[in-house]
Amino acid sequence: MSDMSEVRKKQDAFLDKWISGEGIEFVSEETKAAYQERAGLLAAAFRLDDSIKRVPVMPMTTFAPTMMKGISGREAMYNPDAAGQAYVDFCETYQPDAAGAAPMLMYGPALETLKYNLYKWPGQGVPENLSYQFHEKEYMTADEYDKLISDPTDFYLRTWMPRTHGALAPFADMPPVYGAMELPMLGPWLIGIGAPPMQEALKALMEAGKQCFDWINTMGAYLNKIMAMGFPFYAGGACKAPFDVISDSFRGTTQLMMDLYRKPDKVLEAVERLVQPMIDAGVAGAVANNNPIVFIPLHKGADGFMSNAQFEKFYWPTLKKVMYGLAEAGCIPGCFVEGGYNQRLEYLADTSDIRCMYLFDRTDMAKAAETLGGKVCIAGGFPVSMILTSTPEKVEEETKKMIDVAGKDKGYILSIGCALDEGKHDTMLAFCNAAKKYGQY
Amino acid sequence: MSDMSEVRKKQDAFLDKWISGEGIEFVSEETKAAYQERAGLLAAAFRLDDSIKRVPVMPMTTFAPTMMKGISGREAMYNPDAAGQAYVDFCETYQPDAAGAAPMLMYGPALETLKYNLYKWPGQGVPENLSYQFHEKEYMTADEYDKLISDPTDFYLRTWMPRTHGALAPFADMPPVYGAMELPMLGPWLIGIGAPPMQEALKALMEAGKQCFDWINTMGAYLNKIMAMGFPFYAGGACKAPFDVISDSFRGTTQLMMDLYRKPDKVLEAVERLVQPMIDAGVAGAVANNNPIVFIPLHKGADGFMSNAQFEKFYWPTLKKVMYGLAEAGCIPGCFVEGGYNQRLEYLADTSDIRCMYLFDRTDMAKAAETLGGKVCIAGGFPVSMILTSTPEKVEEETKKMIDVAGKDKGYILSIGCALDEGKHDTMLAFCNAAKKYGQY
Amino acid sequence: MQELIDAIADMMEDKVLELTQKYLDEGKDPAEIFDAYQSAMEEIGRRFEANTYFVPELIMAGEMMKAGSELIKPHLKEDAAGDKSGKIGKYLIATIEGDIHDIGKNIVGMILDLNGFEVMDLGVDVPADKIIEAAKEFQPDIIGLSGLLTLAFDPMKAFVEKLTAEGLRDKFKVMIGGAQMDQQVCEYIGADAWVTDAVAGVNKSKEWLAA
Amino acid sequence: MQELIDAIADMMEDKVLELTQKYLDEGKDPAEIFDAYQSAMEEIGRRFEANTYFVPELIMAGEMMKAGSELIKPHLKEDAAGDKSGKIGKYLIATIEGDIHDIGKNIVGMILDLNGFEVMDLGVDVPADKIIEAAKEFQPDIIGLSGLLTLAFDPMKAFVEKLTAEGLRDKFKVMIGGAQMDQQVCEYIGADAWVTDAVAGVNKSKEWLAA
Repeated sequence: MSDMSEVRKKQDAFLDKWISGEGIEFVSEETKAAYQERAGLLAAAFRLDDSIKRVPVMPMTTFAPTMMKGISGREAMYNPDAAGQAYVDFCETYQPDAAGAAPMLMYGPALETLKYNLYKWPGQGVPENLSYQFHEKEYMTADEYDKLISDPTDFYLRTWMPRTHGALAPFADMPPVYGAMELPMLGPWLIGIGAPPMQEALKALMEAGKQCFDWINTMGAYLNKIMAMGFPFYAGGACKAPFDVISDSFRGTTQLMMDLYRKPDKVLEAVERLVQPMIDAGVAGAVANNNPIVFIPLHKGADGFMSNAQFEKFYWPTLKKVMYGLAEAGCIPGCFVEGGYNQRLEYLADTSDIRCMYLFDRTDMAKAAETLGGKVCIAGGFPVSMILTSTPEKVEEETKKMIDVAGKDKGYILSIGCALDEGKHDTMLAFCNAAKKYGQY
Repeated sequence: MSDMSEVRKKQDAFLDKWISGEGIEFVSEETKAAYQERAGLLAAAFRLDDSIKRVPVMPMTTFAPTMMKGISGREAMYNPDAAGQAYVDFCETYQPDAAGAAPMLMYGPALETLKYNLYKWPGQGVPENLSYQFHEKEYMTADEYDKLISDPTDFYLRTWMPRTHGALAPFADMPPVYGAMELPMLGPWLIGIGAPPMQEALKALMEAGKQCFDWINTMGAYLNKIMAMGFPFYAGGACKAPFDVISDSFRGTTQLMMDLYRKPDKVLEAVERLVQPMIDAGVAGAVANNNPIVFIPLHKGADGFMSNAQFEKFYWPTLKKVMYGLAEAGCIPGCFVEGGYNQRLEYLADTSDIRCMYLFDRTDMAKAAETLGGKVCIAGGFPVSMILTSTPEKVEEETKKMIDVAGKDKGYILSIGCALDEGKHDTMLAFCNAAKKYGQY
Repeated sequence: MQELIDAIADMMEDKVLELTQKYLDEGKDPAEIFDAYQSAMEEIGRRFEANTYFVPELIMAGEMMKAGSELIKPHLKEDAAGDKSGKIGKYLIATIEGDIHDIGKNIVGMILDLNGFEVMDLGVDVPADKIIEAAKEFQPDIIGLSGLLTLAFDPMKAFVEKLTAEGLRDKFKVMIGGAQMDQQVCEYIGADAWVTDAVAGVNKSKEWLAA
Repeated sequence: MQELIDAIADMMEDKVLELTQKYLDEGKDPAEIFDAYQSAMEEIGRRFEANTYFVPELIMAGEMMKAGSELIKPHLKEDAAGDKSGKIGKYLIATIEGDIHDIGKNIVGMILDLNGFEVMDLGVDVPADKIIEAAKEFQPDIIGLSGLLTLAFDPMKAFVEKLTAEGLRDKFKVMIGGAQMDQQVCEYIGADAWVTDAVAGVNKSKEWLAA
């Protein structure tokens, strides 16, 4: 890694650009100032800025804004206007310091076109009122590590996507693209592309792409409105820990756990291979959205999934490389540390030389503050059960406690430690208001 | 490498399957017998079979069959019926032991659809009566080695093809396919696919594929007819030496020669990286066409292009790996050794433990026979100038000499050492007949 | 048998199967061999509680148990193989209606089985009525509900309410499991206990049966 | 200057430029430095003939010569830089009509230039008439035709016929070059000589001029 102070400068430059709201057509000077204040608060937290005025509040919503308005999961995935408006309303009502982004809900018609089977979604495998859910399977066989390692894109296109996108099954028969290297080899390659099943697959891909293009053009108006109203989004890009790519949607949980014993070398080689792709994916989103925060959900490194020794060998080195790669590009790795991480906090402290954030789920926030406070920005930890099953008074009380515990080093962002697929108005309001009330430094 | 006797068994099995004519609907029992005899002759040469009856004759044609009938290069590339018929007529007239394949001429409309600029072809950059010609350029920059090395398919799709196929220029803006790993990241990736220029590019690709698919369906009738008439084709698949991929259509001749001095490590890494892709490409064709011979034109390893030390470091190791990889899949590497190889013959002798063929261009055939005779099958060496500028009598005389020099170890195939873009009827006839006349063992 | 027990506990897959085959070939008592597996599972459970072992080890243990069982079963007497007399209790498990995740439920079911419970697994996305129906039929000591997502909270609550409405609430212990379960949710749902890892669930279950 | 000559001949690109700059800074005679490059080129040619050096070295030599010239030129007097008095002959080179390949022609042109010829390069796919026109204008000692493909044979033949028809055949030596050239083709075309590598072509040309 290069000199970290230079890296931090790049990160700060990107943050400053984001804070400025450059390119956003604000409704008024007041909303522009509000945007700059909110983004500034978050940035100050990332920077562990002692002069920060208060704890930012950042509820991490997925389907909650739509569910809370009585919009079904299916409607949210099929009607971008309804979804977009719900997100706008959420911001207006609860005035968070960072907004969630409706495109996370994804667009149902495109998934239908692709005959997507990696997830089931409302009306397609799960009830219409619910949110989409992952369909765990072995989408990569044990003997395919070498394919993934030697040519990731080839593996994706000709092996993995045919399995996860029913309409793209013919891609399995696509001749390798190397065949296009010159004449006369190009001919046979093109013949493969011209075969009817391949043509149908390409047609489906084009159609799904077009559907998403139209969808984002509709959704974009609401995204712009949210920003114009003064709310920054809590992420610009997203990627994953290399280990999680393989364990989530490639080999699957059970299979990969066994691979740790049966073919550890291949696992290591594969996760190493995916470092750069993940950096590229994260930076691309951040730049495209002019928002330096790259959301990284951490999955199988949580307490209970593997030992520290395994974590140290299989999980942490490549995750760290991804984080530093993002930082070198000026991005802020925003790790959503799912599950508990009490056994891993020391590792996280290692990244104190770059700007980054760890949003915790069920980690003991007192321990997190103790280990990480003053070193890296921490966030979250507030139990989702409080929001879903408790009272406003209780929520306010618990919020105050959380701020007292986690906020003393001034690098804390108040957040619920769970992505919100559901929510309650009174408790949500209490949560957001309590942040303003008790979060002043 | 595994036990070579097992490899040779697999090669022999594939050869036997090819010889049998399985799947071919022969015109008659006589033509079936003729097919089996001709294929058997070639296979015997590959096997260095002492019981072989005569020297097979295999003129390696490209545009010659069409040119000799007064069909222009453009017509040959645009009218598959004319081209196919010309190849049928060539076989009927000259009765070679192995036929060339008209698809080598490629299909002009598909190239137009792709706005292909790697080659200029008749009516598009070269006169209509000529054949297509390569347009040498730097299609890969010096700083792109790492891209090629880390993810070859990604490099092809998003960097190289946009440069060589004008209609696919938008592929340069395709988001990396890793973005499709799951929800919600799939959304942004599909949006990129949905952008109008990308849609146009995919449409062009589909169109060109369809054009080629239709073209091969037309051409296929003639190919089948040639086989039904009793003529095996001289190759089923094709690939290249890894070094040549980079020096021909990636970096280009001049640039790569300098890379040998300026960044030799990257060159080595890159050629190593391309070994498996080349194996895959070659095997795919052989299997698809049920013909084990994989044509490999050797380019920049010829005498004069580099020293033996450079050859030993940059060229030979990976070429050898490709050849053995093909052999392990049951294929017969058929190397077209262009230019002179007098300084490299010892290296070629190293492959005597697999079935393979070396068809020479301007190599001294006496030296080739001396170094390689009884070890590997050799072919070619007959000067193209004899066919194009000499007399039938002279041709007959020279053919006899060539057979005497090269054929004594019984692993020789008579062939002109240059791909035939032009030809003369009287000398061509003399050449083919002389093989029957003087080639009997 | 200690060598076999150690091999299993230490995750040496190849050695485990090799030793198992060897002992069978030597004519050792298949039931004893099977007991060795059981002992190893207990050791693995202890290491899991001690935070030495984690999910990979649980999964590997299950795989070895499965493979070993395949080798042993042909040597066991039919009645012995089918004998339920060793079972310490009955456990009905399901992923609640609306949630289609099975990984957690599968792991818990496997560990329960390894720990001597007779387990009936209803699968995923199971409506309350179906669970109650199965409970009446199977008469489990414990009904275990799994839910990976927060959307599981209300269906679980509805299940407990239905159970109560049918006057069956006191007949069965209800345990809930999943990543987002906590005391607050447990009270909200009206369950008897909540866990976020399988071994804790097993221990709680044994504790209930011992009472 | 030997160190510089050796560095160039041994393909040490960085050292070559470093030494060149050093000598210029030290005030050494720029013409002498330039001569060192010439000497090195001769050495490289000898190694090429000896089959020690090949195309990569020819190309690298050209690159170093080009880079070195850029450094030296500003220090040479204008007349010296443009002086043609050192040229040993004039060479007109082209790839013949129908053939669009330039790599071979470019390499030969570069080597000729390095060996003291004044070279006029007409490019690729050049019709016979244009070559003759240029020859009348430029009055080369030698006309060199390049052709990579066999389709070049007939246009070259046509060129020689035209040259003859215009009564110019004896005024110019005609050399043909390219991978498929041989004596048979040379006679067919009516050229004075044929080569398949650049250095052979240069040597033949010098031989003609010496006669």
